[in-house]
Amino acid sequence: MADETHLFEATSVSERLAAEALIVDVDGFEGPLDLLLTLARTQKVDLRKISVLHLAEQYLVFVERAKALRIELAADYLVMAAWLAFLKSRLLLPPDPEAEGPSAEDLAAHLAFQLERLQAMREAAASLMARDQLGREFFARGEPQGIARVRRTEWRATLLDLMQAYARIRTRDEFRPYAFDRKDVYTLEQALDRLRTMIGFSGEWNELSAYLPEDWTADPARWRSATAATFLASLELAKQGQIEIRQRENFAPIAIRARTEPRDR
Amino acid sequence: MTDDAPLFPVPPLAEQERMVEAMLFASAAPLSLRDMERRMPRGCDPAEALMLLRRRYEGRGVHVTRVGDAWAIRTAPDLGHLMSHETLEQKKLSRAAVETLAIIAYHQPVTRAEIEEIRGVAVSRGTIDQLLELEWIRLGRRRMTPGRPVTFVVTEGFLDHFGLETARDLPGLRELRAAGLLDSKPLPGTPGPEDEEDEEDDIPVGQSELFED
Amino acid sequence: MTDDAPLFPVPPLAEQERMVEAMLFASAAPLSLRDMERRMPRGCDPAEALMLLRRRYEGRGVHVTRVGDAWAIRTAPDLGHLMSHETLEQKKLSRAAVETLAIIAYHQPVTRAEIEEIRGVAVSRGTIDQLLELEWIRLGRRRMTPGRPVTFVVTEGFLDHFGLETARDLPGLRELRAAGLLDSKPLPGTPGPEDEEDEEDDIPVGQSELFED
Repeated sequence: MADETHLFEATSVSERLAAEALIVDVDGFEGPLDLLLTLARTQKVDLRKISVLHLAEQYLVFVERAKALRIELAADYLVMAAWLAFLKSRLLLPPDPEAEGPSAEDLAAHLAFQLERLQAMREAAASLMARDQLGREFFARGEPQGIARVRRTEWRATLLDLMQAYARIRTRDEFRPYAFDRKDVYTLEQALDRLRTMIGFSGEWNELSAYLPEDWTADPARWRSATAATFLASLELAKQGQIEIRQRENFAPIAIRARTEPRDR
Repeated sequence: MTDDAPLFPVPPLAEQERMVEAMLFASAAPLSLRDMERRMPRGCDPAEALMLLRRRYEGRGVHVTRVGDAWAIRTAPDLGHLMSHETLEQKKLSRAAVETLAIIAYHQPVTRAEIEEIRGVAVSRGTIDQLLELEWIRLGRRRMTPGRPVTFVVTEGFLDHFGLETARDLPGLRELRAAGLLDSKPLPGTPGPEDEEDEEDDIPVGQSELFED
Repeated sequence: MTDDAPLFPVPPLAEQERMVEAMLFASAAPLSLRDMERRMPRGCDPAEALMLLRRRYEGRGVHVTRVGDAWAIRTAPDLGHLMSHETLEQKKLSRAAVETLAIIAYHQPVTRAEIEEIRGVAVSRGTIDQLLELEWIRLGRRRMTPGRPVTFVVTEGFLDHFGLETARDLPGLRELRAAGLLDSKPLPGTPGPEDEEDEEDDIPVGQSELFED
């Protein structure tokens, strides 16, 4: 083939080296389209004005050459070679008006489009990667607050906590242990003791208020506490079956007396 | 919530600007206007505050940048050399990965078959995985064609990484489209996997649906 | 290096301010002036640039704050509420831990035995471990006394967390009382475990050792 010279009898050393690289580096091509694009570039014309016929011939030469050098070509290279051989023959023959399907020119135009599109995407990829990139030319916040801490336990203490804690320790001796002030509280135990002792002397109904200790009736707070405790004590004794409780109507005085007969169980 | 009137007086715009500033500084990831609005007192308008803030940081060491529907503060690119300490060793992407990424960005939403058609070779599983892992691409809507193939689209993280305000700002996008190089043209005579008219309609949809969720 | 004259003209101060701004923003940890100077072109004066920057951020949504010997950009304290909804799962430090931390902060360098003496109860291993893990305290120099016990000091992280520039900024007992944080006067005739005047004197001693290594 005459065209063989184009690729393999290149004039300059660098072109020859490039041509050899094509052969040696056949695995370096990402498929037939990639190879075609590389070959198309050797035409040194705008991809839009590429000669598909010429390109098909270049490709076929390449494949022949690879076979001669016993380089194993993947199946898709051979499929492409067959298709390009078909395309080449169609392009060389005058168009057959009877032929079905797309014309050879349509097929050639589509191949040219594919090459141009692949080339365009490669350039787009290159310009994308040439952009300033996050973490390379420009940077995000190095120490994000908040979001980065989401989903983990964060132990918190404020300055106020710290100062108060310190103050607490350093002034501990100024405080006495906290205890509820019982001065004005008449306990249930006291009331029970008093009631148990007094009830034995009385078989009559007596108002509950009569059982309050004398010195707990003057002060209202003490009176309330003693009344509540005594009432509770009476309920407790009633539950134990030791006394009976009576109240004639709502809010009427409550009266109690000792139970004489044991409660039937 | 039936009451529209805010319970407390709306903070003055200068105060809203401070709030937006604090939120954007605190976050490494871009924040949407909705994110900001949710965190601000009722009645605030982060969009307006944001414009003030953006102008304030013009020419400074850090900028307020738009990332899709969100906003972030990023250092000025000309000062990158000072941040060599912060530079993360980035795994070099293979040529296949870079090209696949570009094809997804410019053709989105795009199916795997279409990517292979454009590159002329099969797309290895690892390439897609790597891009998914980087969170630069994600699955888009399934294509309404036989087999309902999945599509791929680029993410907000992609825009953020490459400093793009929107996917429409991809370099040379307009020229490529004008030259018809973003059209999907099946080989004449062989019915393409999908109808060409559909494809043309799809593209603007793809651009707008990019950040829908 | 014998030549003192910078090889390139020193960038104008406004430019240096931009650099400091970008570095503080992008850094994962507070930066000292030395850190900044090392990264900037020769002849730059980060201290002056920092002061300009600090002034610029006065009243803004974020501040340039000092953290020990270093500097960082932080959210303005009054805007902390905007950030709060992102911090999930906050637990209050136990009383034992807060007290131990307070004693270390006020008395550093301090040994475990001294902490126990001041608190009046044993300090559990877990409490110390937790504070170490939080990186609020670290081991200081061993005490030159029998047994050579280790001492504890607070860290930069502690200062950072509590918004203190130095541990010296912790108010003394007298100030605590003046601020109403202590409501009772010491009972006359019962001297505290230490004299109050000592307290004030104690702190500077510890201070000098605080960031020695």
